[in-house]
Amino acid sequence: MTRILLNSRLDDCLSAWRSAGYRVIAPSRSNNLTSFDEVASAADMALDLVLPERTIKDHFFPQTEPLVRYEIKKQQIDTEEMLPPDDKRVFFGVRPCDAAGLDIDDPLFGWDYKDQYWFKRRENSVIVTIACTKADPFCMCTSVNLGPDNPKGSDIMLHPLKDGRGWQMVTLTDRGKALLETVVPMLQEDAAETASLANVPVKFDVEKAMTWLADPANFESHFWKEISQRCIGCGSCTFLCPTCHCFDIQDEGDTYSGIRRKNWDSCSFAMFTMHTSGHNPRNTQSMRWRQRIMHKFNYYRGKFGVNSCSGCGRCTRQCPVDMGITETLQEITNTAK
Amino acid sequence: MRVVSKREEAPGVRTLKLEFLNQEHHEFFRNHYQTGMFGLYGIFGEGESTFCVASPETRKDYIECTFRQSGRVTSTLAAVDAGDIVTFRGPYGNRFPIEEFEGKNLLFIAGGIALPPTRSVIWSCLDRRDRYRDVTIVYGARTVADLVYKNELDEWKQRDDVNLVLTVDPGGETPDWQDHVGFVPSVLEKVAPSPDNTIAVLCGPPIMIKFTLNALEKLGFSADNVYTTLENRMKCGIGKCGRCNVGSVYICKEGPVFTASEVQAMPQQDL
Amino acid sequence: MGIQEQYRNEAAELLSSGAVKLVIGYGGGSTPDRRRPVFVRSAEEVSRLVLDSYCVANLSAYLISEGLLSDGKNVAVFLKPDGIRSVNILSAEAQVNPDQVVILGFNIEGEQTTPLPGRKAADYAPLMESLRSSGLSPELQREADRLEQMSAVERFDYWKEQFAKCIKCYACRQVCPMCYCRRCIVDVNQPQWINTSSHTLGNFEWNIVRAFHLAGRCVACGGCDRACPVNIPLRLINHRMSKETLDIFGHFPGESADQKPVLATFRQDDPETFIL
Amino acid sequence: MSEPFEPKIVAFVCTYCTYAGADLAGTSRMKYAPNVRIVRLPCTGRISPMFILKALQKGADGVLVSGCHPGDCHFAQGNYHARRRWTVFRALLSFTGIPEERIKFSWISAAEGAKFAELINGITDEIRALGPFEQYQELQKVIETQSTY
Amino acid sequence: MAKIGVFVCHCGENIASMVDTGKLVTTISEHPGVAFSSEYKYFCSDPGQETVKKAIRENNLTGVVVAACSPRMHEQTFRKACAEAGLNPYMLELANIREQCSWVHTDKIQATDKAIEITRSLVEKVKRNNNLQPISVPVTRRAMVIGGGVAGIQAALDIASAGREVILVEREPSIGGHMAQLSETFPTLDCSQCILTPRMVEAVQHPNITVMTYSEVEEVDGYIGNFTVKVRQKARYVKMETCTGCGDCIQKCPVKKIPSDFECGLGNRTAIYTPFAQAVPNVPVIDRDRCTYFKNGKCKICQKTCQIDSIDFEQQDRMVSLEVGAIVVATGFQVQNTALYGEYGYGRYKDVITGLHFERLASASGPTAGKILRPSDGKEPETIVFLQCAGSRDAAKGVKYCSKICCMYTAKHAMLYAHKVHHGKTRIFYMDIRAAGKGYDEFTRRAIEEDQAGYIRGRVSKLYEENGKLIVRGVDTLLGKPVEVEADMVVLATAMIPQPDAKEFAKRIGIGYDEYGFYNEAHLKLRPVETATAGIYLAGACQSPKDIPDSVAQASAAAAKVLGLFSKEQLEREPVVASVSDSTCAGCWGCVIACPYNAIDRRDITDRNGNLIKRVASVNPGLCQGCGTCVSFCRSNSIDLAGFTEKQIFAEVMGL
Repeated sequence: MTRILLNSRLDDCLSAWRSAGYRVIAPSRSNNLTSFDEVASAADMALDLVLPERTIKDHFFPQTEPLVRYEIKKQQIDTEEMLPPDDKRVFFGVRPCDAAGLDIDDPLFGWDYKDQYWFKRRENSVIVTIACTKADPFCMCTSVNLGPDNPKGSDIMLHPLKDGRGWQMVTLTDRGKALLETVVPMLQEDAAETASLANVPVKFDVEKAMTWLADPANFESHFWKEISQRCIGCGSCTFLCPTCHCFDIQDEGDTYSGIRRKNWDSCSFAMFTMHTSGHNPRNTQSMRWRQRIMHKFNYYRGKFGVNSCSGCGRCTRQCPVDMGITETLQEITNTAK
Repeated sequence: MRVVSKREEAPGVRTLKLEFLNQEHHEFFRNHYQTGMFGLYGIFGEGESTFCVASPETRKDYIECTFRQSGRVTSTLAAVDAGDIVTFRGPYGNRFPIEEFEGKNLLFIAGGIALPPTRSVIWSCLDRRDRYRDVTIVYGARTVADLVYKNELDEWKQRDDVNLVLTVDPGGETPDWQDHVGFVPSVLEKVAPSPDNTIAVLCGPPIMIKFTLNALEKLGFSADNVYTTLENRMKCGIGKCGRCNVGSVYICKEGPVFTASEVQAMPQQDL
Repeated sequence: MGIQEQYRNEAAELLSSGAVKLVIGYGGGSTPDRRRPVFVRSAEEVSRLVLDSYCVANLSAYLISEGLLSDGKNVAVFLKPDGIRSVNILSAEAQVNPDQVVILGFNIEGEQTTPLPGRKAADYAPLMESLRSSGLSPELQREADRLEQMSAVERFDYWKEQFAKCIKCYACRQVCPMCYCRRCIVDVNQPQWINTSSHTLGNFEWNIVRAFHLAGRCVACGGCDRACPVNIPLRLINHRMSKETLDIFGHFPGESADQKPVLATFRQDDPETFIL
Repeated sequence: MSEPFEPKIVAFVCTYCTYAGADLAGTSRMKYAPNVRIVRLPCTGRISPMFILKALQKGADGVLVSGCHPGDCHFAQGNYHARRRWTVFRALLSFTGIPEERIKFSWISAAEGAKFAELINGITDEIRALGPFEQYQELQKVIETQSTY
Repeated sequence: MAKIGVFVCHCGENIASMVDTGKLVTTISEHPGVAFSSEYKYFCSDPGQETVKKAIRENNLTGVVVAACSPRMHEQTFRKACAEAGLNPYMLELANIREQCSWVHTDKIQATDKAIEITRSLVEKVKRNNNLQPISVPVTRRAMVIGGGVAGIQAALDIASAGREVILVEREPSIGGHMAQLSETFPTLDCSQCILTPRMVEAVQHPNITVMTYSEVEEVDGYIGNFTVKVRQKARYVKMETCTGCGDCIQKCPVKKIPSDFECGLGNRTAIYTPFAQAVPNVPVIDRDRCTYFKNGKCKICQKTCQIDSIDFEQQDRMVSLEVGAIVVATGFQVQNTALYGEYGYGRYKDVITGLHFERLASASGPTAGKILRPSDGKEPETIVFLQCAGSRDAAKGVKYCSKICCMYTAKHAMLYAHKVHHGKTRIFYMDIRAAGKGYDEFTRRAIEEDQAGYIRGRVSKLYEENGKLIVRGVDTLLGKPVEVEADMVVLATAMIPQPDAKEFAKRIGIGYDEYGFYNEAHLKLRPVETATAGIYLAGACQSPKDIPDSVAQASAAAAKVLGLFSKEQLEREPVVASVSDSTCAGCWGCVIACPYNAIDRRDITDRNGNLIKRVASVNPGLCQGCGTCVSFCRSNSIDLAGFTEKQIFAEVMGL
């Protein structure tokens, strides 16, 4: 016997969550873009997507975030820290790869100095994930040892029912349990068959690739130039990645007052590492692409024990020149001994 | 922090002496600052810029920083006067393990605007001069005008317990220049002390570091006894923003001080 | 012999004769309808080249890769008419030497891909005249018309929502052959004219300025539009700008390699009905 | 009762014609609305579209760009170049929903003090009637507030 | 940081009555960066300026804003004060709270608010001002005059007489220009040659003037004060140094039937020739294309004739490079020829001639020795029809403008004819009689009243030949009747147009021209003799149709400009000039094309070994006038304009 949430009761759940003080955020489509947005009702949700174009990361590490408001006065400078709002949030309809992305980034934002912007939001959020029953050619979670129902990062996992009436609900964390408590009356205790999971073929041998990447001899391999030749150096793969987390800090305002902001930045950009002297440690696009791959599949693991990739495939899916992690790791797998 | 004074070191290079406005921050600094660490110096409205604390850990009443005017922040910092307010975040990063240097000969090598981090170590050691043996300082710049801390160079020159070797790049000398003419690595090969029981501290632009490391190796220095600092572009200073990484190393947290052997273990192309 | 075969042969010939050092073309992509840019350096590799109606990207952007043409050697590139126009502009703006560019020209009409005669940009001069009248696809035209019908307030809201999506990944800029500046205005920070943050205001500024910088230079290849990961209809703006420069100044971007930039020139009798 | 709306207008003018025309309006003691703030530049050729965007960001409800009549430019051609830029930029602003009524262009010579005064009055009235440019100012307000994420 | 002083002037009551200056001072003194502020009745007065200077010194001010009148009024005053107090004069801004605030507003609260905003935004600007130094350009105090007509001669003589060297370049074998071709001149009817020839001789003999005839300017490089001009001295085949001008060679030259350009084809010349008897220098040239020796390799009669061995068939064109500080362009005009006029027979009828032809016929030194004889049969014409505005003011002929001199010379022609052929009849078809000028209207009146010039207002629609007569048909628009005149000769007052190579030449030397090819002055009203290119000036009909008095006047004006420039060894210029950031310039050359002054060039940046790294735009501060057109064109913000930098304007706008 498991708990079942029927499609028809979803709106009731939303109301319950809202009255319990949660904002409900789910995949939705507006202005020709699918992303996670606050929704008023189940009808606003776009749950049939393989994956929204934008990631859930936007709501934990937004593309631009005010840090400090400052005002320059004649004798002193007044500052005021701008922390994120306190409201509790339910993320409904997250895919396992996006949820895993949060989990992957936790240690980065937590090591040594704890990033309060990230963790405040993490603590106030409950992730309700829906296991995937369909995939597209770009999906590659299984290649990075995750999968269509991987619980990493999720507080509640929903398994779609075979008959399409709703979802089987599995709580994974205390936070998930607490959320479930608020909607118990809307759930049914029932035995129902869940739909079969999406078949996501394994595209590359990540272990083999990691071994190849770990070999210093390959760092200066011609491979990197070959594989990244067509890279145009935009930041779309990093900005749409659920785990990429690089940022810039900028002051913006007029001559007397303004706001210091934290903005997304990308290791793909030529300016990213440019010193003021003009020296640029990573001065070619191939070095920058290598950095991205190395960081995700070598450096990050060395520091935090996981790869910084949750297999969503957005990098390839949205690449203007059809590059991406999949191709690179496939090629590595093919060439590695 | 309030600017106490500023000094023109060389064309476009300035030193600011800063004092704490906030007792709590000063206390934190006193408790944490050790030579080699860096900070983020900022002006609201322009941003922050990273450079080392150029004053030694033996003098914690104030912070000195030296920088070249080039970007948006440093241009603004260059224009501050005594009494103006600037921000400081730090101290961040690791340190030169100077207690391990005790009882050893010290060889300091610096190029151009990279004397400031070296200077912090130099004074930290000179202020406890009795703990160390011979001290040699090799400092080079492109031209005579580009040498920074000219008054301190004079002071070191006067001291009997410091061997100061100055050099300028060929073409950078003035008619009355008495010291060496030549690039640091080649001058070093001529003047370096024996590698025995000697620690080398090396700071400079990437290209100089590369050639000087070769020279030191030739002279017989073990890579474990050569220390350097890496100064990459930084924004957060606390291991998050991702731009200072060389390989898996966050310069801002695990650096900026490394031994040459640690540097050699990093992916060389990314330096 | 199909066009793909024909051009593979020609590419092989160009490479083996040493006439070019590199052929920039299209290859198979990660799904059946995707094509990706490929770089072919030897005759043996020409089988990687694919040419069909999915080959829509404007590959001329790769001609401005740093150092590509500085050795004086020639490069062949597969180009549709829009790409040929880009080469003309890049030549006029001294970014490429047209003598170094061998054009493997082709056109796509529906499912059909046909070769275009001529191998140098100058050979395509007759083609340019016929392109002047080409406009947007019917659906984009409908959208453009819809926008023109709107009130200013509605139009502002429309673009506000579109630009709100922008994440400043600069894919539009990076994919654009006309964006060859060594330092883009958005990266200039003394002063910071364009707010770098990707909030709506900063995005508005960025997209307006980029459109302005493309006015009279956009060849309507649609690259920015396709590259945009958040689906901003950039083509509409750029098309509107092209229309303005064509209607008012008779300027058709990329018509020839000696065309003067529309905003660096003037006529004394340029219209000025809007000036009080 | 709230105060009646007074528009903020920023004018970018060339020093040789329109600035001198504005001076003439002054020396002739003509009276006009106090809503305009003049930024003096050597020539209309120097006026970059960014100036207009920044004026809007700073809360301008209207912008005036003005220089020498065609043929009268102190720098011979600056205003011809400017005119092309304006044509294009104006179309761009209009297409992105920044109303043409808020961005005005004019030729005012050093002798046209009266024209300057009339124009400022006219524009001020017109923009007062349009009301504040809330749509754009809203964008700035959003930046100044806390993150909504 | 910046320490700005703000000085609020009351201007008596002018400002203080409408702007609350006290409030302005208090408000602005709270502004970050304002280290000193005060108000005073008249800051422009001596005590006022002393206050400013004292404040600068005592407070170590880094910048000054004077909130007072228009910068057009007192910017110089306060710049000087700043300089005297040891502050760079460009660290000053004037906040115009008088002309653009107190005088034009009626509400004191609003005016005060406005004054505060104006002042604040300029405080923000001045914080970002840079120390600027006036640009010193060394001046080569030698001028070049291009064109040896009356305008060029006048300019050269004026400059030379003031003690400066002049190089006068003329492409024909002799100086003199069109004026040398004229018979008598209006309105005094004095002989053209008689007044011109002495000036020609004076020029060639003047110790400060180097006359280079048969020479053409090929290239002009450099900028004001520092031009390098390449001149091609065409081979004369006659040694200038030794030739005495005896004319024996001309006498003996076997090729005698070459239509003379100087005589408008009405007379002939030889292959070795001087264009006219009074030519200066009086040294012949060999017309290489017509000379038998050059064509067939045989002849050399002239060489054999020459007693001092001055003929040199081996001479080559010589390129000379000359350094000059200023250039006067006086390249003149040409007369549109009759072949353009379909309605007048496309130049088929020998007796349809231009005004210039008539000048030669009427000239005492001309082919007919001053007798009016018609070209076809050499008979004296009984009736002459003059057609004014033949081409001028006629868009269909591409000449929309008035050629300005035709009304006058036609009246003159009618008079000369009447004086020479007493029974002759004149009919002059005209549109308007434009006789504005000293003694001009009186002159045309005299033609009508004393010399019976028959003016008919109207245009001629057709002209054809019949029985040896030219039938001129037109309409008398005053009477509203068709007119038909039988004429023996018809003189077309054809349009005065630019030299055939005028546009090409303008491009070569870097000056602007109008749709016709007349050269553009920097400002039609205020700078009529300067071109947009600093250091290049205009004189005479190369700018627009002009008569002799106007040409001479303009030549003297141009000379005055040159002498003004030469009055100092160094030229001091406002440092408001553009400069390029090498690191970011993408080399698209848009600025090069847009610059109205051709002040931007391409510059190679090379590494230590001389290898080209990149090519960037580079502004020549000697030529840049500081308009900033390039700055706002540049997409990557790689050009900036001193005094109005991007940073300054950004701050000014953001400070509003």
